[in-house]
Amino acid sequence: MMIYVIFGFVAIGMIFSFVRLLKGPSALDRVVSLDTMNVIITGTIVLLAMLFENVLYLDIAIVYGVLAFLETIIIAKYMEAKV
Amino acid sequence: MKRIVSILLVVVLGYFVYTSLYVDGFDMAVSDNRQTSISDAYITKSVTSENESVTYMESTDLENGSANIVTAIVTDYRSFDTLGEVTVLFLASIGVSMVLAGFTKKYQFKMKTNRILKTGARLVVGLALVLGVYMFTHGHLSPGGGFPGGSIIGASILMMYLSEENFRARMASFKWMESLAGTVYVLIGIIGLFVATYFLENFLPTGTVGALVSAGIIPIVYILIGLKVGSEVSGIIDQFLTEEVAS
Amino acid sequence: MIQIAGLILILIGLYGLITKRNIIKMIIALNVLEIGLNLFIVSVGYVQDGIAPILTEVNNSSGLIFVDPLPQALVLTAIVIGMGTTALSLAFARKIYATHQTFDLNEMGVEE
Amino acid sequence: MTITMIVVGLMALSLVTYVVSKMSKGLGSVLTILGPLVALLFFLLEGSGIASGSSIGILQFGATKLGWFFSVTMLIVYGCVAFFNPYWMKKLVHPSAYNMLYILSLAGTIGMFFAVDFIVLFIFLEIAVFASMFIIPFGKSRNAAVVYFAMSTFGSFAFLYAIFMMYGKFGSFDISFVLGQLATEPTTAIWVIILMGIAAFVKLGIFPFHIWLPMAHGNAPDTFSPILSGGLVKIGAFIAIMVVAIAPTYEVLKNSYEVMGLPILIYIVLIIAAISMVVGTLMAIKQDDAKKLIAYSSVANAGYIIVGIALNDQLSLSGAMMHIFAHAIASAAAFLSIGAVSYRTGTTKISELGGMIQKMPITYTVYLISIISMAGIPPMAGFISKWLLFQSLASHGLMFIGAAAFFGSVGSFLYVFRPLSGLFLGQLKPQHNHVKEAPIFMVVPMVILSGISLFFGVLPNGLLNFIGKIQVELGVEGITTVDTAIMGNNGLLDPTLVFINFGLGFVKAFIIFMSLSKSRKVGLMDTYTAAEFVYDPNVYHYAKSYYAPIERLYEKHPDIVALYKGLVQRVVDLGRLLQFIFFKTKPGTTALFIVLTIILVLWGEKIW
Amino acid sequence: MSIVGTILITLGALFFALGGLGLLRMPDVFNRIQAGTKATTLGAFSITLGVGFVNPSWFPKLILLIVLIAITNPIGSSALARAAYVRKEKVYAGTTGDFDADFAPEKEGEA
Amino acid sequence: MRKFISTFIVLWGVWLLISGFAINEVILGGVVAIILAIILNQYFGFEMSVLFPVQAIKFIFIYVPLFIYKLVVANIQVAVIVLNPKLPIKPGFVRVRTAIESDLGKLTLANSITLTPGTLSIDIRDDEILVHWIKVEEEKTGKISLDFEKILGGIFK
Amino acid sequence: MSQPILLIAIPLGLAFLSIILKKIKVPLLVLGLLFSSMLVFFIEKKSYIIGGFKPPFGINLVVDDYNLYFIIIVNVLFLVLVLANLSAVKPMATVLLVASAGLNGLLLTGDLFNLFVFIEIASIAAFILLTMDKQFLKVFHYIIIGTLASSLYLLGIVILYAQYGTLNMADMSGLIDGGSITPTIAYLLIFAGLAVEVKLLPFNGWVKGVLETASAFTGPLIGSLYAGVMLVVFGRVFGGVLNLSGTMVTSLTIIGVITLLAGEFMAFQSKHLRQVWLNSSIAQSGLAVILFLQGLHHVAVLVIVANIISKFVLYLVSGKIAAVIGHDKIADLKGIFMNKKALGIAFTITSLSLIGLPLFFGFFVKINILIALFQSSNMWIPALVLIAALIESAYVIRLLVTMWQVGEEGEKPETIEKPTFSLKVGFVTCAISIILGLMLLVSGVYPDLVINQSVKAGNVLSVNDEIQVFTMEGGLE
Ligand code: NA
Ligand code: NA
Repeated sequence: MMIYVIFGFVAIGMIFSFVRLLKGPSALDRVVSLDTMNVIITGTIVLLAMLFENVLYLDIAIVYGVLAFLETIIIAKYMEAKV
Repeated sequence: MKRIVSILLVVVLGYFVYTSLYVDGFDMAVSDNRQTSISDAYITKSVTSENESVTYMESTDLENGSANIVTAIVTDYRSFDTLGEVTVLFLASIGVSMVLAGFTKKYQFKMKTNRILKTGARLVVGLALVLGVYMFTHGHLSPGGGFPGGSIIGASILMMYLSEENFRARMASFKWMESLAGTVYVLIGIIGLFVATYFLENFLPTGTVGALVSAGIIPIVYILIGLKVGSEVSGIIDQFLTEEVAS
Repeated sequence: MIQIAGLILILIGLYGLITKRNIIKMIIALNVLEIGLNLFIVSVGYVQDGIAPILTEVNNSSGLIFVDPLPQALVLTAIVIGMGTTALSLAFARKIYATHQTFDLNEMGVEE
Repeated sequence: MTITMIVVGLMALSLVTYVVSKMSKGLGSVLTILGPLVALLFFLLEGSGIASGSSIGILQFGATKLGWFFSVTMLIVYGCVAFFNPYWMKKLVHPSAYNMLYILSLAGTIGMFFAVDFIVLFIFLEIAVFASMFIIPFGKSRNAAVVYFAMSTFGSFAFLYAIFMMYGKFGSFDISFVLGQLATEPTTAIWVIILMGIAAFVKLGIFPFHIWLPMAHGNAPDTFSPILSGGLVKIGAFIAIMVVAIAPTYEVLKNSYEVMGLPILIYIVLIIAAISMVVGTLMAIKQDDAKKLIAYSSVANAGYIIVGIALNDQLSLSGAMMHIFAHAIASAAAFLSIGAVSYRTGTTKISELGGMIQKMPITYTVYLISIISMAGIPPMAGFISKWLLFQSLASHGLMFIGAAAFFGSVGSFLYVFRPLSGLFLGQLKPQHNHVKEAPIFMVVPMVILSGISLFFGVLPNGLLNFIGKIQVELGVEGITTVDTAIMGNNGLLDPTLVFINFGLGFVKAFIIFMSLSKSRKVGLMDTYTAAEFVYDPNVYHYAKSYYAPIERLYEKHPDIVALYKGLVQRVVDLGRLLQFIFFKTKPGTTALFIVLTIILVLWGEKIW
Repeated sequence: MSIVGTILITLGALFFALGGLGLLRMPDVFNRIQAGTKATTLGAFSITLGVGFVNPSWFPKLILLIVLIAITNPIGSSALARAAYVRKEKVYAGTTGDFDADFAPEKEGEA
Repeated sequence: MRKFISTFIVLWGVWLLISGFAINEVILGGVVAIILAIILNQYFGFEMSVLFPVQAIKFIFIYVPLFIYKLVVANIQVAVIVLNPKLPIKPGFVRVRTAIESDLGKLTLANSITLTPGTLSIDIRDDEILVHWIKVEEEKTGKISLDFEKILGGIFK
Repeated sequence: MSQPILLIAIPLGLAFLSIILKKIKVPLLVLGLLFSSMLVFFIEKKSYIIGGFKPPFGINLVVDDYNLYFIIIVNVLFLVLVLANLSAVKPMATVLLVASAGLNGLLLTGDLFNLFVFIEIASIAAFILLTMDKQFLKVFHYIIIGTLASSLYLLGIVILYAQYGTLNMADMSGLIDGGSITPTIAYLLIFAGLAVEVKLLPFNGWVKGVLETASAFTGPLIGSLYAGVMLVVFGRVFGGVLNLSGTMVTSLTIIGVITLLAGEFMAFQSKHLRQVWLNSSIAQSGLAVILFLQGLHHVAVLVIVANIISKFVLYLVSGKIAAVIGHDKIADLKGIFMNKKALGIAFTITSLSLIGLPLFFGFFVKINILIALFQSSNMWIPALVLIAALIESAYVIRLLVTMWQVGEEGEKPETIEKPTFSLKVGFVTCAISIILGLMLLVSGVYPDLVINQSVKAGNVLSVNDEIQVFTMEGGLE
């Protein structure tokens, strides 16, 4: 039961972010929403690890976290350079 | 107009593909027959012998001692594919450096360093490097392996480039690593051919499934791949972050 | 479901390839297509109630129902190969940009 | 000596010739004389019963009288023409290659005439074609070779397709076996006949496949035009005989619709042959280049040959074969004489020449004899063959064809007279004052050929008797001769008698000419018009626009060449279009094509 | 123990939802970064911690993950905010202070 | 050398957190950490004093709880704003001075600012931090970082 | 140790090594290729297991009558090509080693997915090698389409995997022949993927840009060796593994026929030497594909062999000409062979073989194509094949006449000055061209060995006892 509530919240967060991704209006707004979504996804992977009782998902979450960070700063750098 | 036509075409194609895959008798959902096929033998590690069942941290001296079955396939059952895959990346890195041969000056973003980022990135780089090495040394036990591990190493190099204006990776040492890792991979294959019977044969004892030291040559191969991929990705990144110098 | 999503991504990629005249966008379209393809491949290995094909302390026996590991291995290879081609094509794109000062084929005076 | 040895020997000789020519052009060109002459010697010594020899792999030959006849004709032409080769060594761009290809084309023709299996026949046919094709651009035109080869290949491929249709039905390439079976498969047979007929037409230069002939013959090196016209086009006649006489064509066509008592297909062939005669004649009349003129005359003469073969009866077939021989010899000689003039003057254009009779009387005589033979005037061999053909036409009541043939004969007077008067008679041009008679080794073969024309015009029966035997071999009643006379349908022809009559008349005329010789020769530069000195007398050279009034009658004739050019242009356009569509693209377009193709194929799957 | 876990996880998920909402509602990019980053970071912490309570043996890895998030998320947000600042992105009408040349990140060659 | 050792310790620690503390892993992690530390030594600027354990304890037991507390408060604040239909905000850019000199210290401070009530660090320049504030209260500008500054000043220099 | 895996492993190992042993790159390359070219003569025909896992569980290499001769031809020609361009290969030594491994992998592998990997290796190597010609935009087209193609191929085999649970060719073939639902779409996707590589219309938009500017090095490599290998692969997949039937055969054959005809039409109007050969290559690919689809594998093999050798010489010579003259516009190449006759003769022999004249190998190819087509009761295809051959004959002869003769139309050559420039082409190139030309000549007079081998090769894909071929020795067998 609880799991539905949890995933319901996660889904709401995800959907709202996604709406922002679609709406923009500026490119940076979309990037911000991507960044937010990445955090949500990282959290979701952790949730899945618990759900599937598989510690290996945490490795994935860590790697995802690192890569998401990289993505964010690359885009930020790019945006910054492209005034 | 062109867009509408294109959309129409793609939709028609989609429709045809959909019907031939899911409607006209040929059913992509049929997955049961697969379990009786190749993969089944991979999972039970009974390609060369008949294993009833394999148990974590119990079964020993299997044909393939990797707890991660995907890794078993990638670096053992179909290790030849992986050698090819490594070669593709190798080629790509050579290709990038040849195409961008005139691009030698470091690319500078117009902005000065972000100090928050600069300091933060160092922390993350250290973490990421450990993570990368962890991944390719544990490929036979956990998800990941040489490719993601190597990519993370490459990613940390990228992070250094992004955060520090004066950073240049030492490409020469990366070249050495890349070259040696590749050569050793091939050599391991050939050793298999000569010492044992087949190319890329897993000629080391495979130990106990799930142990850190197990699975014969698999972790070795994955370490090689990790180093190779890491150095290649780094090389590619280095190439991309340089700009053309008028000669 | 994932299969259909994969197919749709492939189609979107195709659409992009057909309509885009900017070489970076073409590379992106190709990548979308490849992502769709990879999704499709992974989905082919899906098995009802299957678990990730890794033996752990919890899932400790090969007698359990695993998803098909082979497509995952194939996807790994496909991803890396795709990464290689993408890197190479981006390098080409940069080189082309250096010569033509644009990424757009129409602006390069390429004969239609 | 066996046929196999001769054929293989000639092929080997062609290589040897190349090597020798590389060391000494002269020695190589002598080999081109010796090769055909030695081969001819063997054929004559062994007679038509020459042994075929053991086979080498698929190379298997069978001795036939028909093959012997064609081979000997060919060897006479090749042997005589070869005497010119040494003189041309310096003029040719690739002399060694010329010598090699000369022998190779000969080997090709001989091999083809004796082949027992279609593939071997085809192999040698193609060898003859491509060997000769490479010689043509050594002359004046590069395009001629391409046109020749393309048309010839068109014919060859039609032939090849026919061969394989038969192979598909009967599972064999054996000529006599396969052709013997044809009657059992009438549908296939008709296709085979049509396709092989096209091949014959193309090789022989029958309308509308004649356009390559003036181009190739007219532009080939002067030493090779005689080979093309005298020798190689006769390959077409050989194929035609194969279609009509060896294949059971009349049996296959016996149920078909008939016109004038002949199967419609045969009648159509006759019509086409008649058109050839007319077109060839008309075009020949308007040529300024002597070589092109003879080439067009070959088109007309091919019409006669086809008529004879198509009717396939006692008189017509013997007439056709006689004509093959007579025309081969005569046109070779005619081309040689023009070649000799060209050797001395460097041109073959009638309007650039004139008065050559004064400088090259023997050459003139050779030319005269040849054109008399080609025009079918007694007492030359060409007369015999035409007489036989007219006899056959008359007996079939084919008046329309007969009329065409008659037109051709009359027209031939016009076209042979043009070079005669323009080139040999008329005023000598000042720049040709120093010209001498052709060298002796060029004169000898020309005289030999003329002698042959004359000899078989006077005493044809030795040859006709042999032709009769060939006819029997082909399953047609043989031509019959009585002493020196030939049996026709409505009477006897005694060529010897005719010759004596003509001879007497000629003597009379000569005496009159000599006794009444009061005319004064006027130099070309000694010309005034309206009391004004003509500074460019060439304009008023009477060989210029020789037949202008007649030509004006068909000035705006439809041009078949334009049709072909149009066809080629369509191929080019289509190629360009395709290239434009598929290659002037961006990656996106290619992707679009890929998607489209997949859709179409899948759609096809759904529909069927 | 797992009750604590569940509560933490639920709260975390709730923060995710709030973060999304903030992202959606906030009027300009700086405020969106504020709302989105903070809420989701806390959400991720909360969930990770909650999972740790459910599976105590996973704690080492989870701590690592938390540290990672704690370092990377604010840095990422800062980087994005800096980009927005440099680009002089549109700001909410009532924003005080401005794109201060004095504090604009230096251009190359200026420093 | 000090740089090297501190790098090595951090890397080894990270490894052990990921892999667990089995003997094999400890050994392998040690080897990996040594190699990586050698490689990274030249790039890694931070170093630790001999008092590292003390610093670490301070950091964990004083800084972290404060940080978590502030974080929770911050989020509740944001939640309140977001859930309020009127969206009561008064954003602005302000500058915050800091006395902390070490890069790592500044980073931690900036990160803390970002994750705490209503503020977002944009950039650091010398001794100033540029901050975006969601609800500007002029008089409190100086206090934004005060608590953290104190603690972090005790840990970093 | 006649292990075919060494044909892949040794070049790969050397390629990796050559990165650090920069100074001896070229010796390493030559050494590796020399080793391969010698090894090929000692390889036994059988299936070779990799990693100790018997197929279908592991990847295996297959050496059989179908690919053995191609392995020999390709490896030897590869070495020859490198020797002929030794001065140009230095920067590409590493990539060439990989390309050699890639081509061998394509020929050897018995696994569909492994084939995908080798397609990628070979294509990427090709992309990089083509940068030698500095046509980045055109190669980019090739990259995009090539990658799309391999993706389609991959999608196809994944669908087949979903259906049959195997990736091994022999295993797959057995299961398909065992009768099951035919996944049409998979076949079509695989076809589309390979069609790009074998240059079928309309999948071949990349070809022109890449090959019309190809050098004496990239031309033979891409236009001859790559093209040949890709066709061999096509035959392996469509002749040996998949079992096409019905409408699909017709549809795909139509594509082949269109390719054949369109290729010849385009070649006919081409004004540049290399453009002619690339269009001709397209046509020949169409022909080979038609034959494979019609199940006439043995003649398809003949077509491929003839095409590899003739295109090798033609691209080599054309590339050298373009390098010396600076362009390859046919109209400006009048009499170019007059001062380089040996090269001209080799070129001529090769061209004549290409258009199937007797005395040259191409003739027997043509005759056997017709025999095979008529034996399978085809009427239209041979007619179209002959039409294509007719067009081909016309442009090839036109080309040869131009290149041997000086002077304008209507001029007598003897009066024209011979060209004074000399076609400076190295001895090695001449020697190679002549040797290959002689091979075409010898096998044109005695083709039996090659033809009998091709029958054996065809029988590997699908056994057909009814095959009749025309050879010099035996006539019809
Ligand atoms: Na791909
Ligand atoms: Na099969």
